[in-house]
Formats: sequence, structure tokens, C-alpha cells
Amino acid sequence: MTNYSAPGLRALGFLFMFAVLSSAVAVGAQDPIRVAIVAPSSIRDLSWSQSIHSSLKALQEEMGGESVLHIAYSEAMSSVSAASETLRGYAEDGFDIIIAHGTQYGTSIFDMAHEFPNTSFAWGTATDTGSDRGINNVYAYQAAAEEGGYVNGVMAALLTETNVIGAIGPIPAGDVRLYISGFTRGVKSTNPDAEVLVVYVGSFSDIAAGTTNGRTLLAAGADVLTGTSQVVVGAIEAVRSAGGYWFSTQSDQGNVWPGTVVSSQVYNWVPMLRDIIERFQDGQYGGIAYKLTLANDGLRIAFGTVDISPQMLMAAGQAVEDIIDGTVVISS
Amino acid sequence: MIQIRQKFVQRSDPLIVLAPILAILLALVLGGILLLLLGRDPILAYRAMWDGAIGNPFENTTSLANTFTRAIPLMLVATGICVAFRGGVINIGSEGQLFVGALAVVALSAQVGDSLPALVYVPLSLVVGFAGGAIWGAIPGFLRARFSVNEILCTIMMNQIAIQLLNIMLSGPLRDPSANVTQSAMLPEGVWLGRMLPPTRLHTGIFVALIATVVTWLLLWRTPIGYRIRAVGQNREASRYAGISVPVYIILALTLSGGLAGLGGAVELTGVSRRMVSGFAAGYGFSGIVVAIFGRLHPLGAIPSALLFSAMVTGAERMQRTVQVHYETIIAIQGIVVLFAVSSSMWVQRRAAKRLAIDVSMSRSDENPGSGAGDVRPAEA
Amino acid sequence: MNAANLLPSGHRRIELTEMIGITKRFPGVVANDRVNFDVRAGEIHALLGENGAGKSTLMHQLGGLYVPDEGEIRLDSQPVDIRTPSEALRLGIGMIHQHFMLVPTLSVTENIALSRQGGPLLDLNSVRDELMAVSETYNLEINPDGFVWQMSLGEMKRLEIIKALFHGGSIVILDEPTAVLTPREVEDLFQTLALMRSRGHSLIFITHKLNEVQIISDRITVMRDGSVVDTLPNDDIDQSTLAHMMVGRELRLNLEKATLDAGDEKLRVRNLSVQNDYDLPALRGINLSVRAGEILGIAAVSGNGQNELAECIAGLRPATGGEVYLNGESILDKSIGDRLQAGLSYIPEERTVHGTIGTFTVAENVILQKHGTSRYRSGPFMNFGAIGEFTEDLISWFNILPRRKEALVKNLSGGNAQRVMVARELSHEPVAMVVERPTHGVDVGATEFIRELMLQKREDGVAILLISEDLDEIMALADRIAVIYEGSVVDVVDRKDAIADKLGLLMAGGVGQV
Amino acid sequence: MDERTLLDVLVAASALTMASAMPFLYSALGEVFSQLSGVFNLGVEGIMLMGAFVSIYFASDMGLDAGLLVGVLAGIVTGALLGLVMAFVSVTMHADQGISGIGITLVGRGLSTTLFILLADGVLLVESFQPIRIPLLSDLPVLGEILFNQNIMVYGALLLVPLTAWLLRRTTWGLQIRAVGQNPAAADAMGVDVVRVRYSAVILGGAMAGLAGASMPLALTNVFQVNMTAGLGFIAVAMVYFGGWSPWRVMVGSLLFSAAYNLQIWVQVLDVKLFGETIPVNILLMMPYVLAIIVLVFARDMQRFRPQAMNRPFRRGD
Repeated sequence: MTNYSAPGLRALGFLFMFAVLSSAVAVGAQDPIRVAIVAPSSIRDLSWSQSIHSSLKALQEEMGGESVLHIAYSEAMSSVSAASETLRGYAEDGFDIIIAHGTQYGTSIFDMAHEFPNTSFAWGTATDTGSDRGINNVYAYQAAAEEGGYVNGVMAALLTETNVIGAIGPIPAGDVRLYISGFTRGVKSTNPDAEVLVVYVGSFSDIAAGTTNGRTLLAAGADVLTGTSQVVVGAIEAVRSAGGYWFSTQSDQGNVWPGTVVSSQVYNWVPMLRDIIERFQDGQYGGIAYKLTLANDGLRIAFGTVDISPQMLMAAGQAVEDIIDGTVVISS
Repeated sequence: MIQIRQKFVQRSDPLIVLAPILAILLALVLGGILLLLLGRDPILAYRAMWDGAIGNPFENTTSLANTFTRAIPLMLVATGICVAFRGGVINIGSEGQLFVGALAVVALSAQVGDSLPALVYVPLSLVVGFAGGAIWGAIPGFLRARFSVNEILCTIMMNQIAIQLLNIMLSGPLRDPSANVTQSAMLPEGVWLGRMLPPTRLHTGIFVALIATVVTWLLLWRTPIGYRIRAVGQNREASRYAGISVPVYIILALTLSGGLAGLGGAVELTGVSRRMVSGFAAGYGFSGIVVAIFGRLHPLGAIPSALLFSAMVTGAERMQRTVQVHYETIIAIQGIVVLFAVSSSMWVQRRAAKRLAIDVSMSRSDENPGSGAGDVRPAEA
Repeated sequence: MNAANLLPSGHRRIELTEMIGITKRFPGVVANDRVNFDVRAGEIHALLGENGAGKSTLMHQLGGLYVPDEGEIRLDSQPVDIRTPSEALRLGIGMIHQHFMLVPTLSVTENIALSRQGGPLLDLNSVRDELMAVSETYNLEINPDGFVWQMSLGEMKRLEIIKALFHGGSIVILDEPTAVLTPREVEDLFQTLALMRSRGHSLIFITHKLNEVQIISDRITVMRDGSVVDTLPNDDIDQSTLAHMMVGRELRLNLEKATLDAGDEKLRVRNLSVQNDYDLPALRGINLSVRAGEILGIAAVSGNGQNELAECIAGLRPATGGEVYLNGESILDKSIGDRLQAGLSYIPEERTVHGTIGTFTVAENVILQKHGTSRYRSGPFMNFGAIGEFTEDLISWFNILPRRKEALVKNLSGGNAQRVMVARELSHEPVAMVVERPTHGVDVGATEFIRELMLQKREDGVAILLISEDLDEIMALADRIAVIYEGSVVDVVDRKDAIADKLGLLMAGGVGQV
Repeated sequence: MDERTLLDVLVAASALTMASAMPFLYSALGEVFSQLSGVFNLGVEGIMLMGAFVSIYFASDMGLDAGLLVGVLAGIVTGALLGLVMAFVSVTMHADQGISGIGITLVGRGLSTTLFILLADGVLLVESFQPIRIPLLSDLPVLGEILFNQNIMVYGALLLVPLTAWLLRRTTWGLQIRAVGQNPAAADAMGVDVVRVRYSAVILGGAMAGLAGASMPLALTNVFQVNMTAGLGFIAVAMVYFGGWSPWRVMVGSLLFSAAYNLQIWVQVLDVKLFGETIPVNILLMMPYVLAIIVLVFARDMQRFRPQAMNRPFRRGD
């Protein structure tokens, strides 16, 4: 995490960054790979945008820090036209790899990809790399959210005592829908008597409404809940206050709510990002549609500190194995 | 005495022009302090802002083109807000009207496909976009005219409803069948507005916007319809006595206002994004209000005002990108600009008005312009 | 301080109030030029002058609304510095403004309590008691729990006086207090003023009505163009001398009216019933008839249905029953535009509300009803050439100042704004006119001009329905006079047989049946 | 499920309605003061956001760890300061109030996020006010659970309703507020300091919006998130119109809107069918707003209570 609380250090870091920027003209072998992220929400949203930023940070550390991998980001780009200009700006500034972390940015990517043949673009959630149209510098990516959803669902089904499980999403679409349907399948496969109550908040930012939705589910008898996107933080708190359990997705929320979050499906973008960087160094700029799955380590199940029974752990492990080897197929 | 008074009216106050500029400068200084607190070099940040907004147009037109591109919907939305304001109603619902206008164009293309020549398709799409926004504006207009429903609140609610409508359409009937996300399919090429300065996305919609502002100006100040809209906006009772149907022109003002916002949506859609996604043109509705106010609620004023604001926003993106200032910090600076500008410009206007008013009050202070029962009884709003 | 120095309210009595060498400038104008003025306890001092003479400006400085640029105000020889209205109130200076300074949504007691410097908690009961005490002492009847918006204008004026007395009211300034009152109410007011005088208040009475000055005042100060012309005791000065001092030229106070034989019936109201804004009956089946070349004056106290009558004839308000005929044709079903076409013209009472659009130019105002007609259009656009010519003609015929068609009406003086409206209405060449309080709040020059115009139209054979609360105006202009009380016509009398006192009585509803 | 009776659902929904109406109540009641004095403060949204951030930053052990009460106080002070800015801009500088409000909203939104990034590391949590069961009353059937098992800030919001009504009706200051919003010239002539009264009302309104903001993380969500008010401040302003500037009716409006939102959640939870079909979620989410418009249609009579001088700067002698 960037430490913003030390302005002096930041100023230094900033000066350094400026040096990097101004020397960008003189490209040499020693220059770091420069990666830019354009994200729709805050990189501290504890979910979608945070997942890609922290993956990239982890990769940076693994590769050797700022001198090897330079990261820039533009967050909270809710306006598509603003994002579009930002993406183009990064390309013009000579960034090597530009990640458009939202489906809505796709049009902008394809608009400009051909002008920057030596820049690698990646976008998701998506499957289209444009290679059928002769574009070869765009990657697409998506997460098989339903897989971890299924695993979470299996555990939730074993954990519930009331046989009522709640699920919360911002709006019924895309990744949210995938996750919740996988989760529901997981619950039903393990405990057909358990009921999954699904509610949508109608907003990505109204966490007070998220709280109200969470409390409603608790009032409706749910003792185990799950949910996706940044709007659920209020709901997790409601669950924690009530002593219930929570299953997370996208980012690891176990460290924030250690006693409440049983497990998180973590989007681990590291392997994908590493692959994109390696290919970039080999001169390949696109053409692959990545899918984060349990099998390719793109999805991880991270456990919190909640005591769980060995039986649950076994079931979760079994579910992961079944999904990986194809015994269980979760089509959305 | 009369002669003195006329001189007063005619002598313009240099502060009228200077004040908003000073306000912006002052706000930027305050914003600079904020940036310093964040550990950023404000000079560098503002240089990035300048580069992003204008740059050096002789070398690279990209920045300027971006600024112009961004100004197109702002101009249209702000012009729409001017019409409503002149008609005596306040339209906060441009955001929703813009969405619905764009959505109407998507619906059109879903129906028509690629079967029309561009020469027909593009104008048709503009008309449909206008119509979509117009309907969304007419609803609060009708409620205002018929049931005296406060249009500010009604249009705020209509925005929320439009957002849900957008979600419904993009996850349902108008969803891109090839992707599992809330977005529409790519529009057929026949409906695209041409781009003028590739690789930038400056598109021919700028002419639509410029023409629309000029036409709106002509409409308001040169035609009987505009005369009536303004008359209703200024004095409903006198308009009624002049035989003007007040409800009709309130509805018309909000309808035209919504239509222009819808046109903004259509132009942004067919010129820039070319498919409807969630987050499409977010924030234009609100910014449009500020632009309209800066343009002194005059359609022609909306042109420079939109360019100025667009430059600020476009520059801000560059600032975020290169100096890594959080976008929301820039929003705070914009807020400060608004506060400074609105207080200073009103202050200057009032200063001028006060000079004039006192001047005139000399000849009126003893008379009785509005006493009587009408003055103290609660008026109908 | 001895008991004789105390006013009934307990406030100190101020024997002598002096304003010495007061100069007040506004940009481009000297509003008061070295004005000297004084008033004594137990005196009613009238301040007479045309609109714009600087009377109100002078008194606003005594009341704390403006601060003088030069000069000094002394109370009992002590110089005082009055910078705010509350400062003035503290010194015992109460001002009764021309516009009602009341909060309509508050009750009478709350309105009074507003000005009381009490503790943080409202003690409405004690305010009510004190209020009733004042009301009894000065014979001012009021319902302490009524809301202002429900009150008649006369009641509101009473409330204003109570308010001024409530602060001690050592000095009470009355700015044109009779403008909205009925003759009966004026009489009551004058009695109250006399009572106040006898109790040692200093009263300043701002007006431009000569007869009132003569009735009530002890001394008269005449102002013109920001300066004092003279201060005289109210002995045998005749009205024309006063008028001459005030205007600076001779005025024809009594217009000559040609004797005409009225022609055919042009406007007829039959069994007309109309409701007011609160859906209560305002007119209860009235009958009226106006013939060509005749002015029918409607005498009524504000709020008795005459405004609804005018609005209904003009088409602004629907009728609930009855008929209105113009030239023998029923017009109730016609739109406002059609009525205009048929030759009806209407000069509404509130020019800032109904009559003109302040933020529009003179040109835009004079074509208010005609802007869509073919003459002022070319294609989809308005024909500014034709509009401009038309406006310039009107400006010169009606002597509207400034002579600029682009001037905004809100920047015109009241008299000139009234001219704009009258010019517009007369330019229709009407068959019949409904005219409401045409000279209300305009200066003497414009009043004279407008009255002459109306007589001119009468000679041209127009049927005129004149609604006014100013009995003098009605007596001067009308051929016949109808008195309306509570939505019914109480009596119709010929001008020749009309006696002002009797009309006043009828208007007040006192002896409607006599 | 079988054991969920309609009564249970209604009790649970009502209890939650109380809690989720709390921020509306605080901010809308504050706006009543402001608007009655003649200042239309559209900046509530931004003030709430700042109040929310500052309060949790003071209260949370991830921030200054100064305790909940200090947090609430900090929120109130922050709100009052922004109220002061609003008052200065609109009363002293005579700026257009609607636009100034948008400016305040932008500043509040931008600054709260910026400070959040600057001062907090990713997340701010707090152990919030816990429900207090009021003895005896909370044992009442139905009502006990709805009304008497809430946290102190919910009680506070409800108690503010009569308090606000009392302040406006029974104090000199309340009378002055009502007067300067209707006829500032008259109030001025009666010696009321219009500017001071307006300042005080707008600052109080700001303080209450700050309190509303504080109530969100400290008594509802336990956590701060960027832009967490999500338009709630605008709805609060709408409530004031619904309520025709009466505290009691504002309360009714706030409860109604919250109830509409809560009921729509229950429709989702219970999977209520219409003509045998599940009602699309987006349609449900639209409903509170549609309802709000419908209520506005019926509340139009309230317009006669409108402060006539609202959005009109006052200058003596105008």
C-alpha cells in the first residue's frame, strides 16, 4: 500500500516519479516495465478495483520493485469518456501495458489499439481480443466468479444452522450474477433444504443501503451471508455485529473482518499479469483471452481466522478439486 | 436625471468579466494548497492540467481536441438548462434525460439495424435522441404544470428512475448478446458521427452542438415561441393575461430542455462511445448545470463556458494520470471553483444592479409598486 | 425623567426631533440635498411631495434604513447615530411603511413578538396581553390570534400602528398610510392619529394627497427634487398653492369633462358569479351595464369582489354563473386573445404582477398580446422592424421616458411603467375597457396624463369600467357609480347625485339597505 | 419460510425503517431550519459526506480513537463549518443558493475522499452505538421491537422532531427564523438582524447535516466508504418539500421513503410474485422514487407553506 501519511516521503517519491517520466524518452534495456491501470472505482474498494491493484503491487514486489515495474493508476473513472481519454493519455505517454479494468472501457481500447502497436492493452471482464479483426495487441480477461462462488456456497451450506443464507449484490448483472449463481449452486448441491435469499442494493456506493439489505436478510433468518462489490462493506459489518458469518469474493476481506469472513474468493491477477509482462518482453502484445479459474491459480480461496470444522474444509477442498478436474461443471 | 441613468446602464463594469477569471485563479490557488498537503507539486500538477487541456496546439492537437470533444455534450446539456431556466423552471434532470436520449438511439438501432444510409440514419438518430430526452423532460414538466410538483425534486427522482431504466434495458432487451455484461451491442456504422481529427475522437457532433445553441438562442429571442417561453418564465400572471397558456409553455420549456440533453446523449453515443454502457456520460448532467450558470444562462454563453469546464476536466484527467492526484481531489477543486465563481459573479452582478436599482429607486421610492393584499398573502408557487 | 415624559407604553417622550442638513446621495443622484426637518411631541407634521421628491429617502434615514452622507439627527438636542432599524426602534422611532411590513404566515401576536427584545423563550401570552392593552388604549380593534394573511388591508394597517406603538413609538412615521384604505378606514385612522397626537407622540405623515394634508396635519413641509421647498403651518393655505409648491407648475386639479350622451350598451354583465382564490364566492350574481362614451365607476373596498370582476371579464378567471356580453355577444367562452380581438382591453391593478414583465424591454412589453400576430412576424421569426416602429410611436405618443425601446421596464419609474401598460392597452383601439386603479402609485404628472387619456377615450365612444378605491378619482371621472360590497352591487348612482360620504358608507357596508 | 409471518416481516421492516430513516431525519430537520430562514441549502449531500468521514476518523481506533461521542461532536462541528461556508456564500455574497449547494456538495465529496486516502489506510471501522433496550417499553408487543430497541442516535433523531417543532414555535429565535424566510424586509424593519438569523439557521442546518453524516458510520454502517451517502442528501432536501416545512410532516416523509425502500427489499427477500412472475429487481429499485414523485403530487398543497424569501438574498432597502 502506498503510504500517503508521510508527505515528505511522498514528495521524494514523486520527484523520483517525475525523473522517471522525464527520462522516458531515453528508452533503454534497464528501463522498468510501465503498467497503467484505469479502474472504475477506488483502488481501496475492498473488491474489484482493489483486486487488480494489489495483484500488480504484489507482482511488483516479486519482480524487484519500482525500478523494474512502474505502476500508475487512474481510479474512480466512472465516466467512460473520461476513462477513454485517460487510456489514450497513458498510451501516448509511452506506457507499455495498459489495463482497462472494466467492460465499459472496451470500445475505447479497440478504438486506439491499432495506433499503438507497441503497447499492450488488456481489458475485462471480456473475452474479445479483437484478433478476428486483425488486432493483435489486446488481451481480454475474465474471472470465473462462479467457481469460487460454488466453493463458498458449499461451505455456507454446511455452516448455516437456520438453513437460510443471504446473498447481496449491487445490480443483477455480469460478474455479480455469475458469482451469486455459482454460490447458489454450491449451497443447493450440499444442502438442498437451505434457502438462498438474494437481494440487490441498486447502487455500488450506497453502503447504508447495503447495511439495511444485510440487516433485512438477518431479520429474515439468515445466519450466513455473502455478497459482492464495494457496496457490501456495510452489510459485512451488520453480519459481524449480529455474530453471523460472511463469505467474500474479489478481494480478501478476511484481514478486515477476521472473525466474520470465513473465506474469500480472491481474484489473483498475478499469474495473468506476469504472463502479459513476460510476453511483452518477448514481443507479444495481445491475442489471448484469459480466464481466472481455480485451476490456473487465478482464483484462490483465502481463509479467514474463523474456526471451521474439518468436515467443511474437506468439502471445500473436494469442491475445488471437482471443479478443477471437471467433475462439477458450473455453467452460468 | 434620465440621461444620468442611461449612462449608468451603459457603462459596463470590467469586474463582470474579470470576476469569474479571478475566482478561478483563486480557487486554483486554494486547490494548490490542497495539493501541497497531499505532497504534490501544485505547479507541476497545474502544468499537467494545462497540457491535458490545451497543450501546444501547434505541435499536437490531441489535448485541444479532447477538450472540444468533452465540451460537446456539456454545451447541449447546458443549453437545455438555459431553456428551462428562461421558462422559469429548474431542470436538475439532465443526467437522466441524457441517458434516455442515448437509450432511445440504441433502441432505434436495435430496431433498424444497419439498413439505413448514413444520410438518413444520423439525422434520424438525432431526432430520436432528442425525442427520448424530451419525453423524460416532459414528465416533470407536466407534473409541474398540472399538479405544481416541484420540478427540482421531481427531476432528481427522474434521474434515479432513468438509472434503473438504463440497468433494465442494458441487462435485458438492449443487452449485447455476445457479452455477459450490462452493455448494448455496438451501434451499426451507419449511425456513427464522423470523426474529424483522428486519432482523437473529436466528432462532427460539435456542429450539432454549435447549431443547437445558436438555434436555441434564435428560438428564445427571435421567435414568438421563445418570447412566450421567456414571458412565462418572467411573469406568469402577465403571460396569462397576454393569452399565453402558461402550463403549455412550462411543459414546452422542460420538454425542450430535456430534448437538448437527450440530443447530447445521442451525440455522445454516436460520436464517442458508440455503444451504451453503464457509466456512459456519467456526470455530464450535473456539470451541465454549472456550465449553464457560468454561461450566464444564455445559450451562446454556454459555448465558451462548456469549453472552459471541459478544459478543466480534461486537464484534470491528465493531472491524475501524470501526477497521481486522486480524481476526487480534482472534484473538490472544482467545487471550490464553483463556490468562488458563483459568489463573485453574483456579487459583481448585484453591485451593478445595486447601482442601477438605487439610481432608479430615486424615482420610485415614494411610489407603491406592489403593496396590497397580493403582497402579504402566501403566493401560489 | 418624570411621569409626564412617559408615553402610555412606558417609553420616553421625545419633545423635539430634528434632522439638520441631511444630504443623501445615490450614484448619479442627490436624493436629499441639505434637508432640514423637525417634528415635536404632540404634532402631526405632513411631508408632502411628488414621487421621487425624496420624502421616503429622508424618513428612511430617520428609520435606520439608510445612513445619511451628511447632516445630523438630534433627539431632544442629543445627536444620535441611527444605523439600523433596530437602533431606530430602540430610540422609539417606529416607521409604518407603505408596503406592509408584516409576515403573512405569522399570527398577529407573533408579528408583534418579533420586534420585542425578549428572552430566548417566546412568551406569547404576555405579548398578547400587552398588545390588547395597546389596542384598547388607542381604540384599535384587532384579533390577536388571527393570521395576517387572513386580514383585510385596514386591519393590517391597524396592526402596523399597534406595532409602532408597541415600541413606545415616541416618533411614528407613516408613509402614505391611506393609499389602500377605504374612506371609512381613513376616517378611523385619522381619529387614531389625533388620539396619538393628544398623547404626546410625534407623528410624521408622508403623502401626496393634498386634502388629507389639510385635514390632519399641524404643519406641512413640501419637498421637491430632494430639497425642502418650505415648511408652513396648516393655516389657510389653499390646495392649489400647495400643488404649485409640490409640482413646480400649475396643475389642472379638476379635469374638464365634456357632457356626452351615452351611446349603445357595449359591455354588459348579467347575473355574474365568480369565486376567489380560495374557492369562495367573490361575486354573487351581479348586473352591470356600460354604454359607449360612458365611464362606469366601481367603488369598492379592496377585497369585495371588484378585482375578481375585472379578471373575469378579462378572461383570467372563470365565471361560476352568469354572462358577460361585449357588443351584445357573449364572451365568457372566448379566449383572452379572442376577447382582445373583439375589442376588450384591460388595465390590471398590479402592473408588476399582471401588467408588465419587468425584465422585458419596453418593446417586448407593448407587444405582449400581439407578439404572435402576422403584423409583427416574418416567417417563424418576430419582425423586430415593425415592432420597433410601433414601440417608438407609442413612446412618443405617450411620452414614455427614457425614450429607448430597449430599456427594461423594471428600470422605468412607476409612472412610466404605467404609461407603457396604458399605451399598450389603448393601442388595441378598444370598444370597451376595464381599468383597475389606473393611477395607483403613480406621480401627479402621470395621474393627470392618464386621467386625461381616459376622458379622451370616453369622448371617442369607448365604454369604460373604472375600478378604483380612490373616491376622488371615481368622482372626477365616472358618469355613473356602482358600489360593490361583499360581491353584490349595493347601489348604482348617477355622478350628479353622488355624495362622497354616502358612497363611503355604502362601500363600508354600513348602511347598504338605506 | 413457514415461520416468517407477515407480522414478523412488518415488525422487522419497521424497525429497520426507523434506523434507515435516521440520517434523513437529521439532515432534513436541519434543512427545515435553513429553508425556513430563506436559504435553500443543496449542499447537504457534501456536508453529510464530510461529517461521515470526520466523525468516523475521530471515533475509530484506526483513526484518532477518541470515542464515539467525540466522533459525533467532530461531525457536528465539521457540518457547522461547512454551513458557515454556505451561509457566507449565499447570505453575504448573495450567490445563487442552488448552485452554491452544488459547489458545497462537490467540495464535500472531493475532500472527504481525499482526506480518507490521506489519513486512513484503506478502511475505517468502528464499534458503533449499540441498541439500547428501553426497559418495559421494549417489551411491548410489536411497538417494543420497532421503537424501543434502537441505538441512541435513532432515539436522538426521533426526539429532534418535537425539539425542532418546539424551537420553531416557542422560541424567539424560531419566530425570527420563520419571519426572515417569509418577509425579511419586515423582519428587518422590526429590528431582527436578518443576516445573523440566517447565518445561525444555516449553520445549525449544516451542523445537523454533519450529524446526519456522523450517524451513518457511527450508528448504521460502522464503516466509511468513498461517496457513501450516494444521493441521500438530495432525498433529504426533497423530504423538506414533502413535509411542507413542518418537522412532523418531514418525519412522516422520511419514514415513508425509508419504508418504501425497506419494503422493496422484503419483496426481493420473499420473492413476491406479480401475475406469477418475479418482479424485476430494477423495477423494485425504481419504486421508492416513483412513490416519491407520486407523494409530491399529493403534497402539492404544501407549497403554500413555502418560505417566500427562499433563494432570495436580502439587502436592506431593496
